[in-house]
Amino acid sequence: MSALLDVADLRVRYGHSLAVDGVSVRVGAGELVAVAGANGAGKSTLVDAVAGWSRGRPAVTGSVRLAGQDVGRLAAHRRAGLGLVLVPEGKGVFDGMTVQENLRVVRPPRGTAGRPYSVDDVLDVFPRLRERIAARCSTLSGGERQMVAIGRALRAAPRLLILDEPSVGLAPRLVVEVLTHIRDLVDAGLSVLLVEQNVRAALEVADRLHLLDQGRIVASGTAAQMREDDRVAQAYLGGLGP
Amino acid sequence: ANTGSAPQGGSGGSGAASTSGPVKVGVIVPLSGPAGPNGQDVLDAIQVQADVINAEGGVLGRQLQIVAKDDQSNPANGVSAATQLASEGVSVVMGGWNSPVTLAIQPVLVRAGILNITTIPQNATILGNADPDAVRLNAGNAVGAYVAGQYLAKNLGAKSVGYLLENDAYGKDLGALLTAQLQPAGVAVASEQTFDYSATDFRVPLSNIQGAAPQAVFSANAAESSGMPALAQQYARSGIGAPHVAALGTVSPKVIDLAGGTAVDGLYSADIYFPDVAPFNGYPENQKFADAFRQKTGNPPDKYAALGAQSVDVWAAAVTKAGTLDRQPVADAIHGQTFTDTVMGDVTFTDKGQMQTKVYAFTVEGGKIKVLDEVPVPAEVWNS
Amino acid sequence: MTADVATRGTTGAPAARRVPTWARALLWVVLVALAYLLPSLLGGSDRIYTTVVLVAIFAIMSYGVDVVLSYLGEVSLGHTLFWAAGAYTTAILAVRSGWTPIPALLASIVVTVLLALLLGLATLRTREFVFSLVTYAAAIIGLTVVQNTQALGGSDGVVGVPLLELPAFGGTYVARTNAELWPIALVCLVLVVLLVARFRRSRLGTTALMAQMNGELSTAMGVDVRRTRMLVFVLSAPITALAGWLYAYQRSYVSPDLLSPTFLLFMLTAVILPGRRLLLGPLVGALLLTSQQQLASLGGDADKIVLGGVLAVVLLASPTGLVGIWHGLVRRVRGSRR
Amino acid sequence: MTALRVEGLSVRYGSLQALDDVSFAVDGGEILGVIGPNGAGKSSSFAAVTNVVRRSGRVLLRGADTDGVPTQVLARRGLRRTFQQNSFFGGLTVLENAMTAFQVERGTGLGGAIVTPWREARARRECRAAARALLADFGIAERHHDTRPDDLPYGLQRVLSVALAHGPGADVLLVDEPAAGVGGDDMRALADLLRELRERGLAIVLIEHHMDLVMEIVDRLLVIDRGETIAYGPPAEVQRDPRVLEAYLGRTA
Amino acid sequence: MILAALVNGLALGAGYALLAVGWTVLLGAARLVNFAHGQLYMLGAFVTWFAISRFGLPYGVAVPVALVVVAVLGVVLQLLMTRMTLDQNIVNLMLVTLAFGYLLQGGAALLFGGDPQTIDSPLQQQDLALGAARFTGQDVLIVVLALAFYALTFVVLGRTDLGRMVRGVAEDPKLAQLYGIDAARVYLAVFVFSAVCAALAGAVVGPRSPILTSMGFEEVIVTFLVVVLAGVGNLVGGLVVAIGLGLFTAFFGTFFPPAYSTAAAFVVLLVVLVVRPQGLAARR
Ligand SMILES: Nc1ncnc2c1ncn2[C@@H]1O[C@H](COP(=O)(O)OP(=O)(O)OP(=O)(O)O)[C@@H](O)[C@H]1O
Ligand SMILES: Nc1ncnc2c1ncn2[C@@H]1O[C@H](COP(=O)(O)OP(=O)(O)OP(=O)(O)O)[C@@H](O)[C@H]1O
Ligand SMILES: CC(C)C[C@H](N)C(=O)O
Ligand SMILES: [Mg+2]
Ligand SMILES: [Mg+2]
Repeated sequence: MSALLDVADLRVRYGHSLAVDGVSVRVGAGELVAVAGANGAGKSTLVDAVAGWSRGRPAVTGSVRLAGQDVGRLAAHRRAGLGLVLVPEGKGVFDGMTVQENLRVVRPPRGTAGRPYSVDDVLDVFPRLRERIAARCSTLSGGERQMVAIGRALRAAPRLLILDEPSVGLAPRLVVEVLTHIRDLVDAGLSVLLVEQNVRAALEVADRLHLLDQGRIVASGTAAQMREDDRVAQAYLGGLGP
Repeated sequence: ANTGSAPQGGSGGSGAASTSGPVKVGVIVPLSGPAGPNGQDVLDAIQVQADVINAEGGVLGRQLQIVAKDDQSNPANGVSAATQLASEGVSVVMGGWNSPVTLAIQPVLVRAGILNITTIPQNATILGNADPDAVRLNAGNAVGAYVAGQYLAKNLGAKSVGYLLENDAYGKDLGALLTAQLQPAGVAVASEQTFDYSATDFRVPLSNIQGAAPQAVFSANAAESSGMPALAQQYARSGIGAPHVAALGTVSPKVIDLAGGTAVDGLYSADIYFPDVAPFNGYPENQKFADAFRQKTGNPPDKYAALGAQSVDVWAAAVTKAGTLDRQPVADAIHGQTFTDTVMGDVTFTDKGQMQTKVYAFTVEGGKIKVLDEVPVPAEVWNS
Repeated sequence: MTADVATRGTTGAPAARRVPTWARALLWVVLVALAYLLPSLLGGSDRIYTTVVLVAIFAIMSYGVDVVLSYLGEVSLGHTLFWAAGAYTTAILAVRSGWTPIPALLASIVVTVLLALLLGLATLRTREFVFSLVTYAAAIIGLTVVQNTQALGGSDGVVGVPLLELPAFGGTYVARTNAELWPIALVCLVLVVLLVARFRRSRLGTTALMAQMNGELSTAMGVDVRRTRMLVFVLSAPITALAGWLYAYQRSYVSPDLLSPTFLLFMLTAVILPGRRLLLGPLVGALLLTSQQQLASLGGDADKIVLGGVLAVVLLASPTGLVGIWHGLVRRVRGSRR
Repeated sequence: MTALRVEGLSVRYGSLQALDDVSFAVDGGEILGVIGPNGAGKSSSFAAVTNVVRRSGRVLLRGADTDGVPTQVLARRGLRRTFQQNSFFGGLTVLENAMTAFQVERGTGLGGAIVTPWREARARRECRAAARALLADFGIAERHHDTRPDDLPYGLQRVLSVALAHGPGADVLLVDEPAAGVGGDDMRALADLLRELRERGLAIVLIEHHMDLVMEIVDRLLVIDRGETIAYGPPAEVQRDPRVLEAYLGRTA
Repeated sequence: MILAALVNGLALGAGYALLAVGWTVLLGAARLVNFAHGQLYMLGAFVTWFAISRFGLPYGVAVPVALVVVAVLGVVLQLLMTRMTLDQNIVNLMLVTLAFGYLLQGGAALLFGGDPQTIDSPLQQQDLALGAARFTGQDVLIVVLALAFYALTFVVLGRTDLGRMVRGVAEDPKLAQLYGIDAARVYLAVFVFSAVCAALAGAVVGPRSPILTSMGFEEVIVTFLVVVLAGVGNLVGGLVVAIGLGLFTAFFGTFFPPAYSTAAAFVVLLVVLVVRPQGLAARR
């Protein structure tokens, strides 16, 4: 099958340092692919480049295809318009707006597979937001913002949803809930590229997982295979230190 | 009193005028801004008259070379212009439009030892203060106030007057002098409105005047290419019935045209020169100049042009008489002296350096100036 | 390498190599000596002297805004107020009350500090463009008030400021010409540069930078942000006032034009053009602009175009000004060598 | 006497009661963990303790009441905090960032800088040395000293934030989710760092969602939900508390 | 006489309002500053004059021409500033626009000459009277246009997604792209809109009295007042304050020297700022 997202030989450099060094990733329709790796491995740089977005000014080479169409040259907002939706690491909402406004700004792009979420649907996923619906996001707690960010992405009726460490700042219980919910979406046909530090949690839901190190993919495989992979094991699954 | 001034000349006083080659004549007038076009007229007239003189062999056998600077009606620019002229070694500086500018450059020129012939600015303190050798051609505010006072009190018999004054050394000074005239005559100042020289919208002050309901309104606005025409026009349309008396020399034909000609019919003012009205059209020098001016610019000269030409005329004559370009002797050759057949006929200067002329009242009729009769001005007013 | 917080930072200048302190001091002395001789080396014409004196004056004027712009990160559009205050206080005291320069200078400083305190209070809690607007507002109020207050000379200004006379060994030193004014201007300039240099290395300089970059964090690290902003603002005012004091004597005449946008844009450009947060930035800026206006002037309007054009082009080309462009070039050259 | 004692702390934002009568105490050489669902009021408790927001209740720093004492003064008295989002001076290099922490206190005043430049120079040298020591202490390598914080790997950014908060030395350190977004070796390094600080006798309050980190290093655990304390005690006990399981950990944990 | 001042103040205020509406959107919604606003106003007036006096176009045609010219200019300026705006480099934005203002002023002076000019509009010739108060058709036009533009802007920003998008871009252009918003486009639209407003103000207020290329700074100042007093980005407030300011100027003159009216207005501003600065920067 031709993958929905097909990233080939992607290279991203900041000035002289090569943050992503020839990475190729494919995400099939209705597939959840996870990318894990130590801090600074290049995960965010990778997915940002896929979404054609960056806060810095990196130089990107390589090809990015969405459903066969080459989107590598398109600006971020154009890619978003095609259903390639990214929830970036860290600040992902408009602080100056209320939760409601943040969810309203997004207009579901025309002609996409995914079902556009209504504001209510989002609130069902994150009940906590109901009480804060009219609050300015600048006053939200860290976790609440994360919820708004993901909620807003769902509103955009994505074909491919990219989540950069969505569990950061979420309470353990919520991590599980969010990830399970994302899994449900995938089962309903959505494709997801998930960046996660919390490998244990990621492996719970992912179909396949790539292990990234210093900008290179050092290991890939199905969730099952990767659970066995000792590199993954010793790096992430073991508890802390002695 | 120590009237110091801008530091002048580098070591070795490179500001000194040269003793051979052409004689440099500095001119400082506004060439842009609310009176830019008028300043240009003055400059043209000076150039025209300089050419006439050069054609006749120049002064002391040397040709005249005009060096002009734009003061944009702004004292600061005036000062830097004066400083530059000084370091370019001019023998005299003439021109000027705004009193504040002249007052600002006087100390500079005094320090540099350069004679300053004030062509137009009217503030009373220009003579006999910062510059003991000052010379002025245009009738000063003392005269302007006297003429206006006569007209308002006697001819119009107004009991209350409203003022619209330029908020500077011209307008304020004139207003004060006029009040000094009117109070003894029992005329009250109902309202005094001031505005910036660059102002073009007078509706607010006008509605205030309207509120005070004076029997006559006196205005002093020297922005003759923008503010003054606008003022005349907006006054005419404001519905304030009272007669509008504009300060001496603020209503040139240009002003009337810009204000829309007949739109300002009934406006009163006074002036000291009208090119093709007797007696001026009888003076040969005036004819020569007026033709030359028409040749160069295509328009008849107005009072300001005439004064420009007159400045060159008088100075040249004085230099010839003194036989030198030095400030003091030349000044002495003007103060208290009489000059025959100049552009303005035979004229005499007071000991303070004020040129005395005839003054005529006039009104606007059918969009044209209609000269009424001469207003006799007593000698002490000229001398004050 | 030296990690001097003030000199480095967003300009991203590469670390200066270590130079012994005495060598630096010597270098400075030599530079100042050269600066002093410069005009006579350039032929010593009146024009040259006028230019260098104005460069010094305008540079000092610009250092005032520099302190606020570079270290507080706020665009003060109100410094023309301090510039005018310095000049007016001097002119009025000298002309009307015959004060001598030094007392006049002290008075100017007192006046501007008071003004700065007032304005500082009004803007204490404002940031970014609101701060700019309010400071601008203050300048406008100043303009209208000066223009319409006869006691301040109204729109005619104050005429006939006496010559600058300073007591010097026994006698008095009288600056009759710009040439004679030059040493005084130069001394003032050097003092101001020293002051700013020390400020950059002082605690105030550091805390100002911290407050600018991250107020919340600075507070958590023990910085009183408001106090810092206030102090820096108040420090900046008398610097500009000193320039006003000199200018009053140099021009022998003060008028409301001191509050005009011309000077405002000049000082901002002088700081921004070379690049913010450079010790000699404002001096270089003032040098470039003044030389153009004095020696290569194209006439009032064209000069406006030059002033505005240069600033726009440089900023659009590189947000960090000329240094930015310079570093860009250096990088190019290095790159091509590889 | 206890380094930090908090009694009946309450915070409300308009209609929202973000924190309601929360009490805890932490002593030198001790780590108090604070956990709870998102929006429970954990960060608010930090804001309240450091007088950033209006609060009611008593906060005693080494026995002294801190009521009305401005944040920056508390910081100088050794009560310091980190922020949930990475926080440093973006325009400065890493080393310069570290230096600021010392210059705030040891920097020379303007007057001093002018009249006694040599003193200033010495003070600056000392600050730089101290800054290097601090960075070394927190395991930020020399090669990073001249880079901008934003260009640091994320893990180091977190560490730098903590380092800045600690600065010239804190008695009570409030850390807000230092491990957020940190994983693997960096997480381990962070844990060691916090232990190390505890050994030095700091009183540490740690907000964290990484349960394995929390369980690993805290001495006592405070659980907040909707602004109210639902559990307070030894980690092992708290972790078994059904309400905690329900509200925070979720059955699966 | 009260009536005269009232009518006059209304005309003035409407002019201010027209001038300010663009800025309100620019600053309040998009967090963009434009210190060249006054020069765009000046150009609006001068291009109109130029079209009339050089090409003999009727006023009614000259105005649209002026709007188009300034709009194009606006496009150029904003395109030059795009990167700077996307980086939200407020300080540099202020300075660059300040520079543009200077550039435009100098350019206009060279192009149109330093002399004062008058725009003759047929409406300016129509004298109307309301009791003792005289005014012209032009004054009426200004008031009508001001109201119309505010209504328009209000609807567009308040009732449409555009408003929200603009504010989103204002806060974080980079993030906005992830919301599928073309930040650069939004900036361009807002900037051009405000430029056109300024130009329109110049074109319709210009005929009331002679125009000079040096005008513009006064106008920016008035705009500041309106925008900041109203509370940045507060449209309705903007209209109210603008009209209020007009009346203030008109009536102030009847009790105090009119010269001080601007200063007085700014004193009010300063007081407001000291009392509640947060209210000023706060967006609705
Ligand atoms: N704006 C930037 N400028 C320069 N270098 C950068 C920039 N952003 C990231 N880097 C570098 O690129 C490398 C990859 O960073 P990236 O954020 O992609 O890692 P990551 O896997 O997302 O780490 P984390 O899990 O902490 O988010 C790091 O070494 C980082 O220092
Ligand atoms: N300045 C503020 N104004 C209004 N409400 C606020 C403000 N700050 C926080 N809140 C609200 O108070 C509640 C507690 O916020 P807080 O940041 O303390 O939560 P938290 O426990 O830190 O959550 P998280 O683990 O997600 O960071 C949240 O509902 C938040 O929306
Ligand atoms: C009538 C005016 C030309 C007088 C001149 N403006 C002055 O200031 O004195
Ligand atoms: Mg990342
Ligand atoms: Mg929190």
